[in-house]
Amino acid sequence: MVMMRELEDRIEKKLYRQGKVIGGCYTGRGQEAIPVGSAILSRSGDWLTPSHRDMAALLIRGITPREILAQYMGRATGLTRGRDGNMHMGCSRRHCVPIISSIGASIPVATGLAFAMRYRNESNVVFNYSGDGATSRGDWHEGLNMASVMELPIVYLCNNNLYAYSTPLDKQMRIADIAVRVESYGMPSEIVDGNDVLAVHAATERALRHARAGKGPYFIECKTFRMSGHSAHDPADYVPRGLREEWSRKDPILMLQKHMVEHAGADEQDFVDLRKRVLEEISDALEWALAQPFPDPSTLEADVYESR
Amino acid sequence: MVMMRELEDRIEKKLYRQGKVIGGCYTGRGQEAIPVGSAILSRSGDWLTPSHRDMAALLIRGITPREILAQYMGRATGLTRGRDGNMHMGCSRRHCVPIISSIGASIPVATGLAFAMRYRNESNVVFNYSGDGATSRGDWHEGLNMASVMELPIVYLCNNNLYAYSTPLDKQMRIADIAVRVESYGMPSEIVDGNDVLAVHAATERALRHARAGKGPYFIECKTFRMSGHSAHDPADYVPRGLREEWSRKDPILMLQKHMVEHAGADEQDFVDLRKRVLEEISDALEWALAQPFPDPSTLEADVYESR
Amino acid sequence: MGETTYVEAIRQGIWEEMERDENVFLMGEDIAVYGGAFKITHGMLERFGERRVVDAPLAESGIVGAGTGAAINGLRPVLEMQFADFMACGFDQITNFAAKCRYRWGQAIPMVIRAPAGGNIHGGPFHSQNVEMPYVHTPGLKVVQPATAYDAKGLIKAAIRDNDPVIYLEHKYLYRSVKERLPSRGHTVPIGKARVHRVGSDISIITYGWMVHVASEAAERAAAEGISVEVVDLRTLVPLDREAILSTARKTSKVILLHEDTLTGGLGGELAGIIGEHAFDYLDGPLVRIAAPDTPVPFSDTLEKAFLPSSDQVLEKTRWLHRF
Amino acid sequence: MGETTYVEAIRQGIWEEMERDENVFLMGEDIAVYGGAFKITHGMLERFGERRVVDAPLAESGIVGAGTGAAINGLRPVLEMQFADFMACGFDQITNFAAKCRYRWGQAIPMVIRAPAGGNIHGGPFHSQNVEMPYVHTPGLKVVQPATAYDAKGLIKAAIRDNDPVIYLEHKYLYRSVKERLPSRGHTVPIGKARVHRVGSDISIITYGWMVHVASEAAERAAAEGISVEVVDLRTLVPLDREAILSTARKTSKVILLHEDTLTGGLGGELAGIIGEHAFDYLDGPLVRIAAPDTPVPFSDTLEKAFLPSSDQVLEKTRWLHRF
Ligand SMILES: Cc1ncc(C[n+]2csc(CCOP(=O)(O)OP(=O)(O)O)c2C)c(N)n1
Ligand SMILES: Cc1ncc(C[n+]2csc(CCOP(=O)(O)OP(=O)(O)O)c2C)c(N)n1
Ligand SMILES: [Mg+2]
Ligand SMILES: [Mg+2]
Repeated sequence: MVMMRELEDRIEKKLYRQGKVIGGCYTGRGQEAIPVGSAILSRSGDWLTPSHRDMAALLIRGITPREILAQYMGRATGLTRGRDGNMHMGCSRRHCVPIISSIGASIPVATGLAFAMRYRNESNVVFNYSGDGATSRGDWHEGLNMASVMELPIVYLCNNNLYAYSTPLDKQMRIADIAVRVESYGMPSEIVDGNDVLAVHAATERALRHARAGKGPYFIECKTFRMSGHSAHDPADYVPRGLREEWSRKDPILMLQKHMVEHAGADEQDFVDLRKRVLEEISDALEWALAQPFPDPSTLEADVYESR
Repeated sequence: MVMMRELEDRIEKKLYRQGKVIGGCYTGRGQEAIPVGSAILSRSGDWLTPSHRDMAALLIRGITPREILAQYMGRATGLTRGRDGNMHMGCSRRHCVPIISSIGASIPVATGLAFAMRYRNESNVVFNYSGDGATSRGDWHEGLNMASVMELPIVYLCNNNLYAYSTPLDKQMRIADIAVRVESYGMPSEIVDGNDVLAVHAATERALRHARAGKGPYFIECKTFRMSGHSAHDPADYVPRGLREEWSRKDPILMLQKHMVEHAGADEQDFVDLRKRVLEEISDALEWALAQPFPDPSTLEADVYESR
Repeated sequence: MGETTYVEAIRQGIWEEMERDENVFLMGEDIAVYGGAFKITHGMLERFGERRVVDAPLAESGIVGAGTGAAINGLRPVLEMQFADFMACGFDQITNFAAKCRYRWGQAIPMVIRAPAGGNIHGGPFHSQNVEMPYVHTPGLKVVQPATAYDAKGLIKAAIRDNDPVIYLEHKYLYRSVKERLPSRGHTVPIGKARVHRVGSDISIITYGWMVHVASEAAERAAAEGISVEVVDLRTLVPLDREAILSTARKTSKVILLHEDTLTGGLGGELAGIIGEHAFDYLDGPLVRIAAPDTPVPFSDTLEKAFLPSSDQVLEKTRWLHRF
Repeated sequence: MGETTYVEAIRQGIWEEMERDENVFLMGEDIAVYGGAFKITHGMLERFGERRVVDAPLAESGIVGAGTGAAINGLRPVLEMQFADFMACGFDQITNFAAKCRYRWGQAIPMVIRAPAGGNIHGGPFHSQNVEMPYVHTPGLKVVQPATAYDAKGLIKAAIRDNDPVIYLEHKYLYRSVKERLPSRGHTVPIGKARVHRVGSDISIITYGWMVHVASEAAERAAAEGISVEVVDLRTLVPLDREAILSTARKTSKVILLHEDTLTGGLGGELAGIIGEHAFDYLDGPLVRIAAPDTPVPFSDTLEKAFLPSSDQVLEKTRWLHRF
């Protein structure tokens, strides 16, 4: 969690502004509890389709800060070898599907990933991540409906962060809770505080019990808030000041720290130490990544087809 | 109603088999009560987007059997001047939008038709017709959601005839009632016996009161049954015999006749006379249509753009 | 051992691959219980069961996306679009997701999208379109369209074994109008190889799909007039067989580019670009394109006849080019 | 009276048409309160109100369908796609519904779909694509792409007044990189007319969009070497200005077809087809196509630079063709 926060901070606040990171730059600041509380429960055979705000899911799957920074900086050793950028990263070996830009497109794909699990009679599950905006897309509807009709093992983690870019919920839908939408698919669902990593964790456990038992998909709406602009260039003036302050008090990392102090006997020093370790790892990773080569233009036409 | 039944019978059972009607050939046998009970309430300023099973809606809007037969036979004087075929017919003047083949595509278009009504502050309404299969399409979801967010005047008449081509409901969705789906859009809905023209009529009146008052869209699920194959070439062996017999007893025309006998003092003779008049009109129309010219090949490239 | 129709050839090819590889499965609308709108998958539910022959809801984008996900997770989906026209509903999934996986993250997508395409069946604007070009234009996809039963079977088998997404366009009019005797042992036809359908020396007609037969008819008639026409059947549109295209152009020096698809933005232009750049010195006459006019596909018989390229048209252009 | 950027020119054009015609309205994602991802509609909500400047949910197919319905019912929608790449999500509505209404039932669809296209902005595979060809290939649609601020304004105004659906492709890299002084009285630029951007006599480069500037740079450098290059800016891709294309080909007899879009299935082929058929006798050299290679658009700087056609490449081919 802290790693995701600090890593994204570094990418957005330093590297992007220094021009070392180019192209669009999205972060999941304030939403870390969702990928952390859920992906931590994934098994090696499971597949994950993170959204552009779920970097922690990649970290949990073993994708390293080095690889991520190299990806962001378009280096040959990044996860897409410089072919794609920023959060468009994934890895076949570690079972993470990189998003494409088209919001919602990964939802029918999740259906297919789960179809293959059922085809082989596995107890594996797909973790699908998406936002509130994605629920307006036709692909969202088609993908969830097919998954429910075919009773496939998918856990949907929907981060309802109140906005799609600049568009608030009430301009996206006429309902208060996204969870209502999955009644269209006869799909069980629940709503949790997406800033409470333990709540997300508990809900995901329930969802996994359901899905791994072959009972079909399960939907979790995580109420949360985007503690940043839509992307690095967006000041998000359209967000009421009050709303921001309200949610900054619910910062998922502060909430977890509070809990650890109260129930796990942790103290300030632990967090200082942790942050120190994280920053060290990031600096090391950054040093490594900055030393990585850019892709060789001679590889320009490679990898479009198998035989080339 | 009788006109639609007999006209489609003629088209499918005679003309299609005689090869006078070419291409796909769909009928709404058994579903006539839906377009009849609803479209009868439309005003001249309203717009209709009928499905491929709603010929009666066109008849009610003043489109004549002559035009329809000429359309089916690809004549130059058909509604699409031979450019398109069968139920792909409509008319700007009479405010009927012809479907395109892509099932569900007319739903976002209905949103736009209604948007223009609201734009001009009219009390007009869009009558949108579609089937159960259409509800699996992304366009259905996007179109209904936008209409509800924008609170547009649309009455949705969904004919749930238990099948999409050969695919039964349980392979299309995990729910029993399609009406459940519109809770995703915070949209009011009701379920009616789609074979009872009076029930459809009453529900449409309620829906229109809602929509014309500016309260937004309204959804009516009409339970019905396709008393024919998907199209003329389809014997529909996949439909259980019992189901067919059960529904043939609920034939909407028989139901209405029964009602008229019991409550409107009609007798057999009235129906015989009516059918006779209808058949006469059809024969006249057919004679006319058969005498119509085919499109002149010299017009092949016309009408693609305004200036050509 | 009678002759096998084009439609039956596709069915045989799929059947054999289903037998050969447990990971091959079929998904589409009305393909299992009903056996498909054109009966290509008839009997497969009974033989392979509903695990491998899957009726999907009416959702092309969902179906293509699901196929892509299944391919990522180790299966080899063969998807049926009820009509090629409806691929438009899955366009983003096909061109942005499936097509770009290998390039972006090295993930193979061994998936086939079968789509009944083409006209001359009174299908009108939405059941007759030739949709190849947007996919030909998308790097990462392969595109094939067989003209014969032999190629129909050989190419579907090759497509199913291919490790890249393949758009397999079946011509509806050829389903039952062409047939031939097929080798008893299942054959494959390599993707990326064109075929000289008829040898000739004066003029080359480069085409594919149904038009191969229209060209042959015209060539037959031209022969009677002493004009020797070579007909090249591309079979694969991506990757194009540039050698075959250039060698026939260099051989006859007079080339007609023929397709059923509409003219503007059609494959004829691409072929003109290849030949005009790489065989320019050999050309003794203009690059003649014959295609449907730039309109939707008309429904009415008189219009559709006028719309579709005919052997009369081809013969006339052949004479003209020969005189040139 | 300073200079006006390309992005500001589009904004002015829309603004003037909104002032002129009450039936013109805007719909898209994040265009009202936020003013659009590229700020094209900045300030319009304040001026024209939320009745005419409409934020839509994240649903391209829904937006295009709604635009089509509104156009059928008497309005003149100007839709914004946040990136041209996302038009793929509305492909069926654009190519099957909007494009075919007039042909099928004589219903005009006076609708503009604005889409920021093109690369050289480190956008990667999904924010850099050149998407014109599938629409160029669809009868019933018009397609334009301005290269200058003057044309950007004149073409958006003409597109909004046009009674057919117009795909208006804005080049993201040109938004702020080109500017010029514009006439104070709002001008329009006719759809369907190309423009000779630079007069020359030895070689013609036919192109559009950002590549017009790349070609000019190459032409400038070629001039220093005594090669006189004519640069033709198509401006409209449908309907193509065949006279302009053929007359420059006949004038110089040596033609380079240049575009930023990938090679296979790109517009260069279509142009080769037109010239190879109708100006064949005038040609003194091969039809040279310069385009991006057949891959997705790479993200990394080194790859994107190598991917995009450059003035070096154009100059080199120009020299080669001149020597030919
Ligand atoms: C199909 C499509 N349309 C538009 C966009 C541009 N876009 C990128 S992110 C975004 C908002 C997404 O909102 P949401 O799904 O809630 O995710 P969030 O960014 O809030 O996490 C938009 C409109 C896109 N990426 N894809
Ligand atoms: C997008 C799309 N996919 C597939 C088809 C082929 N098709 C035509 S009608 C139909 C079934 C439609 O079912 P439903 O919406 O319930 O209407 P019904 O025919 O039952 O009245 C199908 C699959 C189509 N027309 N459009
Ligand atoms: Mg959001
Ligand atoms: Mg149905």
